Amino acid sequence: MDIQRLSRALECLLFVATEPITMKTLVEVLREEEHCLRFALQALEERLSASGLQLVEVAGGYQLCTRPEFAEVIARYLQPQPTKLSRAALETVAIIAYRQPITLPEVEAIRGVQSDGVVRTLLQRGLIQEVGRKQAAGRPVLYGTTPQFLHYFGLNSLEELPELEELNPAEGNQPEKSGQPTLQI
Amino acid sequence: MDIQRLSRALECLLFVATEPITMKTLVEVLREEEHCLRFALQALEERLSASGLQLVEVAGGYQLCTRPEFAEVIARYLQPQPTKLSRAALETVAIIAYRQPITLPEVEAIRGVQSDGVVRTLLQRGLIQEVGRKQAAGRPVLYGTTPQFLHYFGLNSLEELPELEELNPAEGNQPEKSGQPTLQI
Amino acid sequence: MPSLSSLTLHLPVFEGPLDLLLHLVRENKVPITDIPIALITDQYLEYLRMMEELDLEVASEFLVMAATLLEIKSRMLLPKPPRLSEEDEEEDPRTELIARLVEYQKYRALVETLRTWEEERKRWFFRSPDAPVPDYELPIPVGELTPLHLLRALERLLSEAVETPLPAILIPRKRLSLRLRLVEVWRRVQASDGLRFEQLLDAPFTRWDVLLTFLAVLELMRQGRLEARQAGLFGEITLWALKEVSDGHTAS
Repeated sequence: MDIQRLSRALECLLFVATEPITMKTLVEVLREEEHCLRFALQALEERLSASGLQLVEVAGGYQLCTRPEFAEVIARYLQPQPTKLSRAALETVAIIAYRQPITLPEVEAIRGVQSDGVVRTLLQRGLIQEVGRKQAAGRPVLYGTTPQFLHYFGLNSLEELPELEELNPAEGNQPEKSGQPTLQI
Repeated sequence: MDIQRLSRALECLLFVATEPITMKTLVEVLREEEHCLRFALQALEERLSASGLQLVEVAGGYQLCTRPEFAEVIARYLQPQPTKLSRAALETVAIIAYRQPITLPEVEAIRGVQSDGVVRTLLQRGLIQEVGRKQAAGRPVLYGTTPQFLHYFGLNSLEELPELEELNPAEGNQPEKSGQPTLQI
Repeated sequence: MPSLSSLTLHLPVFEGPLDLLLHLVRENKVPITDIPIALITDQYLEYLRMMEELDLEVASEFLVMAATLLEIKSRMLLPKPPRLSEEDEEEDPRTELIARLVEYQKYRALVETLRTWEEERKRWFFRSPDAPVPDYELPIPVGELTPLHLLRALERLLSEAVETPLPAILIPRKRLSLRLRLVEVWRRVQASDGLRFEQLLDAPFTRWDVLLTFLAVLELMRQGRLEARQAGLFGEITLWALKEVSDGHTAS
């Protein structure tokens, strides 16, 4: 398949998919070499630059989504209920993201407050999951983040989280996420 | 909004929509005159001509869908490894294949158990379909197999099903499929 | 007089004692690694007192921390015992608390980052999982269409064909020859832009007509004059005349 046609086939797959598609799946389904697919993804991205859609790498795969500039129009159509995470939830999920696998008592030791409620909320929203049991007294549950966590924050992998040491503790400054939806092909 | 930008906004709406969007809704959401929207739809259609997607007017509204030429690739993605059929499903679909067209009560008479659940599953998986109504009291639905059924079992046609007489009912042995679809003209 | 609820609004809400302590450190612009424990303890207790005044429930963690702060404060007021040796560095009673604060602060700082990402990400809209997935009838891969499919379609047609009933007066019906049928099929297909197999048959047709037409099509395909396509199993067969016929002559 030539690159242009391949980019159209890719577009179709990304259109019908409701979750990120990994490179591995693309190779299997399209039966093309990975380097060809990377060219086709690039061609697709270029073609999409004139459109309302964009190609993003998120939660370890590729996905199509709308460009942020049209968020208001779409919100008017979909009328979604924006349910933001509480500060407690953000704090807790940050600790779990960096220290996973981690138990509830360990989370509570860092936060200095009881955290079972907020952990339950995070479980319900699918941002964290049980990943095992600690080999310790009472065999407490270990928690880790889910692909949904990456998706929720628009991250492609946990490596995109800033190094904890990089943070300036005095300022609490904001690290830049490595990528705005730019593609690194 | 200029026509190009409007066409991108339209594209976003059609992308996130789960059903056809009517012109009335487009006018309300985009807050533009209908004639502008028609221009924008035209612009979108032109832009999409280079893509894997197409704009269709369906059920009184507009919708995006993939171009038919990519159907095969998409099917490969959407149905990569169909989960295996349960024994009950296999049994039921066998009865329907050999006795079609057949009604649910008739299937149940052969199996000796209630079979509405398993018939629903087979319908959902596209292995059987309604093929008519029996000229009998209550006009019960008649079921038959689909082309998807043939595809699923690697058959070219129903004639490739092994002859029922070949089966030794005492042993319940499994008949060999005729193998490669050989040509018999 | 301000209402209770408006007062409540002015009292910052803290996630826990560490959150409150970090806030006080920042407010006083003091280094986190050298907290003036007396000052911070007083302010901390003041905050708890305000919470109680507003009848807000003070979580037990806040009270435990208050006790810890008071303990550190008292230990720092005690006269230092004489050093026994150079190596015997006296432990700062604040050490453990400061370590906890530093650790907590790392994650606390991420809250704003995650909040920003959350907001950015909320502006991307993906296709919803309840977007309809089209019902696919798996198309037959190109090149897998064999004469077997044609035969199947033929069988279908044969089953539909009506046998012309014997007329009362027997008039010999002109039987078309294969040659004549072939010419007719070629003429019709050439004149069209894709013709369905059925369109080659004029109703009412007999089994003989179907067979003859089928043979004519097969022969024309063999000669490379016709191309047949089928939409799917049991689908319609469409015939095209191939534009470039190498020898150029028509089948006459």
